[in-house]
Amino acid sequence: MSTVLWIIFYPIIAFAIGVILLGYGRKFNARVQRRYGPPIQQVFYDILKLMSKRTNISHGWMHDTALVMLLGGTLLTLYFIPVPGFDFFSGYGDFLVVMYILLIPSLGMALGVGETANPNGSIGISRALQMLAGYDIPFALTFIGMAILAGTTNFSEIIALQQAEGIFGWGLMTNPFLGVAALIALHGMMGEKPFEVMVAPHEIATGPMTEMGGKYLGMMMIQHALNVVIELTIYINLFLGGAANWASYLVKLFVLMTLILSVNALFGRFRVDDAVRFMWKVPLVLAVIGVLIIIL
Amino acid sequence: MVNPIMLILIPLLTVFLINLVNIKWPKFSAGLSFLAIALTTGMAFTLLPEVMQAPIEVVIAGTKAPIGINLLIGPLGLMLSLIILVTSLLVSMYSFSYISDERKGMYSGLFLLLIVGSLGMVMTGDIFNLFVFFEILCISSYILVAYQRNEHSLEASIKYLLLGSIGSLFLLISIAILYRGLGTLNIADIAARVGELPPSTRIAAAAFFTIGIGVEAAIFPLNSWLPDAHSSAPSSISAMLSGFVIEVALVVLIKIVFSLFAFAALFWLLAVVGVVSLLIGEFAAYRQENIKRMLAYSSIGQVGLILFALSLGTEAATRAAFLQIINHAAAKSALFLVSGYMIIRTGSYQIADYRGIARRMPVSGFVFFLAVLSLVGVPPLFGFFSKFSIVMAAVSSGSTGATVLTGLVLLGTVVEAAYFIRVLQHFYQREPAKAVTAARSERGAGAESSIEAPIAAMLPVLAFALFLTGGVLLLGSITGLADAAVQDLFARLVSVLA
Amino acid sequence: MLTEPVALMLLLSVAGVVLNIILYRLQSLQMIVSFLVFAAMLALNLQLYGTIGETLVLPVVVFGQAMSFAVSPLAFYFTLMITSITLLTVIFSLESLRGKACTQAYYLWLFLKTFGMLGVVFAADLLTFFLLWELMTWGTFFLMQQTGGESFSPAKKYVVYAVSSSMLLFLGIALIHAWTGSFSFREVAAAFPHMPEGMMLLVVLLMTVGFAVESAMFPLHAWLPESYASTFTSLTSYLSGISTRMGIYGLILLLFGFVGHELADRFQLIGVINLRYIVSIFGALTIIIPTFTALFQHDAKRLVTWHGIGQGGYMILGIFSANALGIAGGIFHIFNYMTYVTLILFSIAAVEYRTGTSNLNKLGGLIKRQPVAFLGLLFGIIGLAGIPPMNGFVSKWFIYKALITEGYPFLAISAIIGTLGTILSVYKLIHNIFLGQLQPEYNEIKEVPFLMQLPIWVLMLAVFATGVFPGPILSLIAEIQSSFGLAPVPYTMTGVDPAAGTLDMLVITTVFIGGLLLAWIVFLLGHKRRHVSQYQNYAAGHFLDESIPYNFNYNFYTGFEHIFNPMKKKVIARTEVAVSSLVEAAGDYLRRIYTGNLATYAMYIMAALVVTSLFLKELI
Amino acid sequence: MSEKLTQRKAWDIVLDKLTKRSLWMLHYCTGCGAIELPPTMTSRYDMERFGISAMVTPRQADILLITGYLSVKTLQRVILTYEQMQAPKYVIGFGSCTINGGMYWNSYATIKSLDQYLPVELYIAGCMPRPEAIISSFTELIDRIGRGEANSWQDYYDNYDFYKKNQEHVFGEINTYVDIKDDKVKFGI
Repeated sequence: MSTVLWIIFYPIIAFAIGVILLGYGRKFNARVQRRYGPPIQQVFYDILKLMSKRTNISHGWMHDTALVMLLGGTLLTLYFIPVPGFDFFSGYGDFLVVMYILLIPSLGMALGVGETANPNGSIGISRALQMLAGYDIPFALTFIGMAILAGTTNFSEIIALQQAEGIFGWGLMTNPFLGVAALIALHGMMGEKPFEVMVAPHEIATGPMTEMGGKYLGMMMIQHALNVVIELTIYINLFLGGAANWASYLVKLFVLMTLILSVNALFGRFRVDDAVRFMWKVPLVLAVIGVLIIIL
Repeated sequence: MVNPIMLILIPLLTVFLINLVNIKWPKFSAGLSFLAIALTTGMAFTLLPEVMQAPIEVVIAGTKAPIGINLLIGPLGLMLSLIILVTSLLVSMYSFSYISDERKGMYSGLFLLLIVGSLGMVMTGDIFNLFVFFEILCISSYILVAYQRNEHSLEASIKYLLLGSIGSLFLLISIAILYRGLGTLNIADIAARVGELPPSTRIAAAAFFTIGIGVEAAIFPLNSWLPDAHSSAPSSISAMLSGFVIEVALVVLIKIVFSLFAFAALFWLLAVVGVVSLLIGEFAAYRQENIKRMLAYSSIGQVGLILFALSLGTEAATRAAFLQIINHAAAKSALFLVSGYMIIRTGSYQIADYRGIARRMPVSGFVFFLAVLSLVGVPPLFGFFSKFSIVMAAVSSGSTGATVLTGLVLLGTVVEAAYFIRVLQHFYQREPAKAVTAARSERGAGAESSIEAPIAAMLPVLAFALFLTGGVLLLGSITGLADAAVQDLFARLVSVLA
Repeated sequence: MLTEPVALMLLLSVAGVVLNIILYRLQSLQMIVSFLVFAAMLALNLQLYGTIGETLVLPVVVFGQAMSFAVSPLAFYFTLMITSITLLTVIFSLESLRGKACTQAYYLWLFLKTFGMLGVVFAADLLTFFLLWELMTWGTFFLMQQTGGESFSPAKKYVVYAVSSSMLLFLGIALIHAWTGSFSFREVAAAFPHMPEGMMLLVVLLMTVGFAVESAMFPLHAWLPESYASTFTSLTSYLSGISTRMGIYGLILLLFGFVGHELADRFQLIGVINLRYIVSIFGALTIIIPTFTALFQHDAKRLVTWHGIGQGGYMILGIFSANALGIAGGIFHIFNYMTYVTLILFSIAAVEYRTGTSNLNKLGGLIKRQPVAFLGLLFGIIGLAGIPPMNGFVSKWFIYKALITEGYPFLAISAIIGTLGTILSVYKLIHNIFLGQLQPEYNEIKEVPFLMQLPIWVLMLAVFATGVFPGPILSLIAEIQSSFGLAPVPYTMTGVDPAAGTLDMLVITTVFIGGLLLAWIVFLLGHKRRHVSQYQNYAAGHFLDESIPYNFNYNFYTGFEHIFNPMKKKVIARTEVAVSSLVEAAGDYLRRIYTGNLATYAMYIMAALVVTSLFLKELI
Repeated sequence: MSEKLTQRKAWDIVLDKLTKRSLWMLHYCTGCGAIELPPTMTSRYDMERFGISAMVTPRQADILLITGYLSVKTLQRVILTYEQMQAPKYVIGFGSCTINGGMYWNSYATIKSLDQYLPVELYIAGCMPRPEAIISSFTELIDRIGRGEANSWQDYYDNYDFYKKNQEHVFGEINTYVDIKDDKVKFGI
C-alpha cells in the first residue's frame, strides 16, 4: 500500500524538492551578487505561469512528443533511483539502466528541438551532446569503479554496503579520487557554470529553449526540477552513503547543491571544446587513478 | 591396339603433308592440322585404359634398350600428352579464324611440330631422344614467336633463340657427361647405374641438366626470355607456350631429377626457386599495363607455384601440381585466346584501352572473368581445388620450411588477385575507353553493337571455360589419372639422396 | 530425414542463382521468383528448429572428404537471421530497385551470397566451411559493385583484404588438418588440445586475424565503409547487417568450438594479459575509433557503415569476456545489431529513394514528408545508441555487466565511450535528415510506397519487441552456450534472472509508458497548441522565408572537430598507401630483372649454373 | 474588458495572483534607454525581487519592453517579435519616444505613437525614465495582472484590422507567418 502511495506521490515530492532547490539556487546566486533575489518559491510561479499561457506554438508532432518523452523519461529515471523509504524499482534495473534511461530525456529534447528548425536550438543540442560525451565518460568510469569496489551494480546494495560502515564507508571516503571526479562530472552534468555552454543565453539565445514557450518551456522546467533531484541523488547514493532518512537526505541534497552553486557563482563560461577537454583531463584522470587503485 | 608411336608419327607426317598441300591449296592446311590433332587426341584417349594397367614400352629400330631408341608411355606421359593434345586441338580450332594471313601453311606446320616436340619429350624413354624432341620443340617455338614479323617479335625470337641454345647446349653437355660415364642413353638404365658415377660428375650432370632444361621450363632466373616471347607471339601460340610447353619442360625436369638426381638439396633449391619465381612473377605482373606481358608474368608466377609443388617431393603435392598444370593450361590458354581478339578489335595491348570492353564482348569478358577467378582459386572453379590441394599438401609435409614457403605462396595469391581484379573491373566499367568505342568487327555495325570474336574462335574458349567450371565434376577421374601419374613418377624415385 | 530443410535450403539458393541466370533480362520475373524462393527459405528455416543437432552428409566428395552440414543451435540462430534479413531486403528491393538499370545480376549475387553464408553456417567440416567461405566473400565482392563506377575501387580494396583473410584462414585450416588429420569440426575440436603449443598459437593467430578482417575489426576495418556505402542502400543494409557478422561467427566457432576458454587463457603473456584480453583490447579500439570517425562523416550511409564497424567491437568484447552474461550479450548483439542497422539503412534508403541523395548537408526537415521513415530511423537509432527500451540496450547491458563483473573497468568504459559517441553521431544523422529546415526542393515529396514501408514496420516491431521481451532470443542463445559446454545465460522472458543481475525490461518499459502517460497529462493541462510554419521562427527579428537556408547541419560537432582534428593522422589509410606503393615499387624493381639485354640474360644462366653446382656440392 | 473581468473564474483569480509574480521580459533596445536597464537588473534595484527577469527569445517572454524610438525598419522587427510571443503578453513603451516620437517627433523615419501599431499596456514617460520609474511600471503591471485588468493583448486579436492597417500604412506588406485572426479562433481568445 505504501508503495502505491509512494508511486503516486513521489514525483510530486521530488518536484517540490526540485523547485525549492532551484529557487534556493536563484536566491543563493542573487545573494552572491549582493541582490535581494526572488522568493524561494519563484520557480514554482514561473512554471505555473508558463503552463497557463493562453497560446502555445509547436513546430510539429515530434516537438510535442519530445516534451512528453522528456518528462516521461525523467519520471522513469526518478522511480529507479532509491530514496529513503522508497526503492521499489531499483530491483528491476541497476545503475547501468539508470545511466541509460537518463539519456531518454536528453534524446527526447534533442529530437524536439531539432524539429523546431531553429539553428540556435540545433547548436545548443550539438553543444549539449558534446558536453554529454565530456562529462559522462568520467562519470561512467566512476560508476564502474564503484561497481567493481562494491561487487554489484545494484543501487540498494551499494547504499547498504556504504551505510554498514558509517561515514567512513561512504564512496567519497573509500575512494576520494572517484568521489572528486564524479563531483566535477556531476557539475558538468547539471550544466552549471562553467559548463553552461548548452544554454548560453548570450551566444545562442538559450539554445534548445529558443523556440520553447508556454507549456513547452513549463514542462522543460518541471523536468529540470526533477532532474536536479535525480542527479544529486545519484551522487548521494553512490558517494555519500545514500541516506538513511529524509532529514539526512535533505541535508545532503542542500549541502551538495550549495557546493555546486558556489562554484557556479564564481565562474564564467567555457567554450565547448575547452569544457570537454577539461572533463577529459581532470575528472577523467582522477577517475582513472581511482579505478587503478581499486583494481591493483 | 593403337601403337603409341602413332601419336608422334601422325602429326609429324602431317607436317610433310601440309607442306605439300600448301603449294596448291593453302586454305586446307589449317583444317588438315586440325584433323591430325583430332585424330591423335582420339588415339590418345583410346590408349588410356591400357596405360592405366601397365606402361607401354615401344621399341623403334628393332633394338632393345639400352642401345635402341624407345618410347615409354606411362600414365604420366599419357596425362601430359592429353593435356598437350586437348589444348592444341582447341587452340588450332581458334586459329582457323585468328590466323588469317597467307602464311597459314607455315603456321600449321610449325604448330604441329611444336606438338610433336612436346609429345616426344613426355613419351621418350631415352635421354638423347629427349634432347632431339626438345630441339624440335624449341626451334618450332622460336619461329612461331617470330611469326608476326614485327620488331618486337623478331627481337623476342632472337633472344629466345640464343638463350634457348645455351639451354640446349647445357642439356647436351649433361647428356654427354652421363653417356661418357655410363655408356648408355636409356633413362631407366642410367637410373639403375647412376650410383656408379663419382659424386662430382653427378653434380655436374645434375647442374647442367637442371639449368639446361630450366631455360625452357622458365625457372627463375632462366626465364628472362619469357615475357618478351610470350607477349609478342601470336596469342594462339602464347596460349600454347604458356599453357603447356613450359609445364612439359618442367615435368620432364622433375621426372629426370626424380630418376637420376634425387638429391634432397636439389629439391629444396627448386622449391625455393619456385616460390621466388612465383613472387617475382606476381609482383612484376602487378605493374604491367600491357595485357599480354601481364599474362606472361602471371605464367612465370604459376610455373613457380607448380615447381614449388612438384619439388616438395610428396605424392600429394605432386598430384596437386598436376591438377594445377591442368588448371593453368585451361585458364591461361583461355586468357591468351580471349585477349587475342581483344587486341585485334581494339588494336591495342594496353589494359587501359580495354575499359568497358566486356559490355561489347560479353562472352569474351565472361570467359576472362571465369579464367581469372580460376587462376586466383575461387570455388567452385577448378583452380580452387588445385590450389587448395597444393597448400594442403605443402602444409601436410610437416616441415617448417614448407609452411613458410606456403605462406609466401599465399601472399603471391593476394597480389595475383589484386592485379587480376583490377583488369576485370576495367573490363566492366560503365564508360568505355576510346579504343573500345572505336572498335568495329567484320560484321560492321555501330558503337553499341557486339564486337565479339567469331564463333569458331569462341567455341574453344568456351570449352576451356566449361572445363574450368564443370571440371569439378570430373575431379574424381582427373584425380585418378593424376594419381596414376604420381605413382608412375614415384616408381622412378629409388631413394632420395641426402 | 529431418535434415531435409538444410538440403532444401541450400538447393533453393542454388536454384535461385540458376533461375536468375535463366531470367537474366526479365526483371519483373526475377523479382517475383526471388521473392518466392526467399520466402520459401524462411519457411524452411523455421522448420529447422526441430532438427537441431542433426547432420547432413552430402554425396559430394572433395578430396576424399564428403561435404557435411549440421544444424547446431548456433547455425540455427545465424540462418534465422540470414533468411529473414534477406527476405526483408528482397521485399524492400522489389520497390526500391524497380526499373533501375544494371540490376539484372542483383538477385543472382544475392542468392550466391546467401548460399555462401548458409553453407558457412551449416558447415560441419573445415573444408566445406572454407569452400563456402570463399564463395561468400566473392559474393560480397560482386554485391559491392552493383552500382558500377565509383564502387569499383573500394570493392577492389575489399578483395585484397578478403583474399588476404581467406589465405590466412586457408593456412590455418591447412595447419589444423596437418596436425589433427581431420576436417570434421568434432574431430578437430577433440584433437585440438593435443597440438603442440606453438602450432596451436600460430593457428589461433592466423584464424583470428583472418576472421577479424571479415568482421572489420580495428585495425583491419578500412575496407568496409567505402565499399558498403557505395553500393545500393538496400545492399548496404544487407551487407552491414549480416555479411560482416560472418567474421564474428567464425570467431565464435574458433573460440568456443575449437579452442575453448581454458585453452584460450593458456596463452599468457604478462600477468593477467592473455590472448583473449588482447583481442578484447582490439575489440575496445574497434568500438572507439570507428565510432568517433563516424561522427565526422557527411554521408548518411557512410556514417552508418562506420558504426557497423564499431558495433562489431561490442560483440567481440562480449564474446571474449568469458562470462555467461557477456557471451550471451555478444551473441545477442549480433541479432540486435542486424535488426536496427537494417532498419536505419532502410529508412535512409527510403529517403534516398525520394530525394536521390544521402548527403547529410543537403537534407533536412523531412519528418514532415516522410514520417514513417523518420519513425523507422528513430527506433533504429535508439537501438543503435543502446537506450532502453529498444533491444540494443539489452545486449549492451549484458556486455557492460559482464565486463564489470569480470573486473575489466577499462574495457567497460570503452564500451560506454562508444555508446556516447554513437548517441552523438546518430543524433546528427536523424537531425540532418529529418529535423531542421525542410529544403524547398523537397517540399513536394511523399512517403515511400507500402512495399518499402513494410520492412520498416516489421523491423520497428522487432527492435521494440525483442527489447521488451528478450527472452525468446535469449533462450536460443542459452542453447548455443550449452551446445559449446558453456554456462547458459540465466535469462527470464523479460530480462535477467534476479540472482545474476538487475534487469527487467518489462518493468522498465511499463514504468516508462506510465511516465509518458503522466507527462502527456501534464501536457494536456496547458492550453491548446498550434502547429506553425517552420518560417515562423526566432531569428532575432529577421524575416525568414524559403530563400534563406538557415539549417545548422554542416560541421555539426564543431567543438569536437577542434579536439579531434589534430588527432586524425589517417594512419591506416597511409599504411594502405604505403603497402600498395611498396608492392608497386617491388613490381617495378623486380621487373627490371628482365633488362632486355641479352648479355645480362646469358649471365643469369651462367650464374645460375655456378650457384646450382656450388650449392649441390656444398650440401652433398 | 470589464466584461471579461467579471467572467474570471475562481481558479483564474488564484492563478492570476500567483502568475503575476513571474514576468519575463524581452527588452528591445535600439534607443538610448537601454542604459537604464542594467541598474534595474543588478543589485541596486534588483527587479528579480518581483520575479521579473530578462529573457532572450520572444517565445519565452511575457513583457516586450521597447526602449526608445522605433524607425520604420525596426518596427517591422518589433511586430515580428511581438507576434512570436505567447499570449498573455504585455508591451511596455519606455520613454517619450514611444509615446509621441519624443525628440524625433518630426523625423521622417521614426514612428510617433507605438499604440497605433501594437497594443501597449503601459507607457513609462520621461526622457529618460529612471530605474525607479521602470520598477514602478512593473509593479503597476503586476497589480493589474492580479486584478485581471491587464488585458490589452486581447485588443490585438480583437482589433487586428486596425493595427494591420496602420502597420501596412507605414511599411506595406510583411509576412510574419502568424495568422492572428485564425489564432483568435483556434485559441478562443
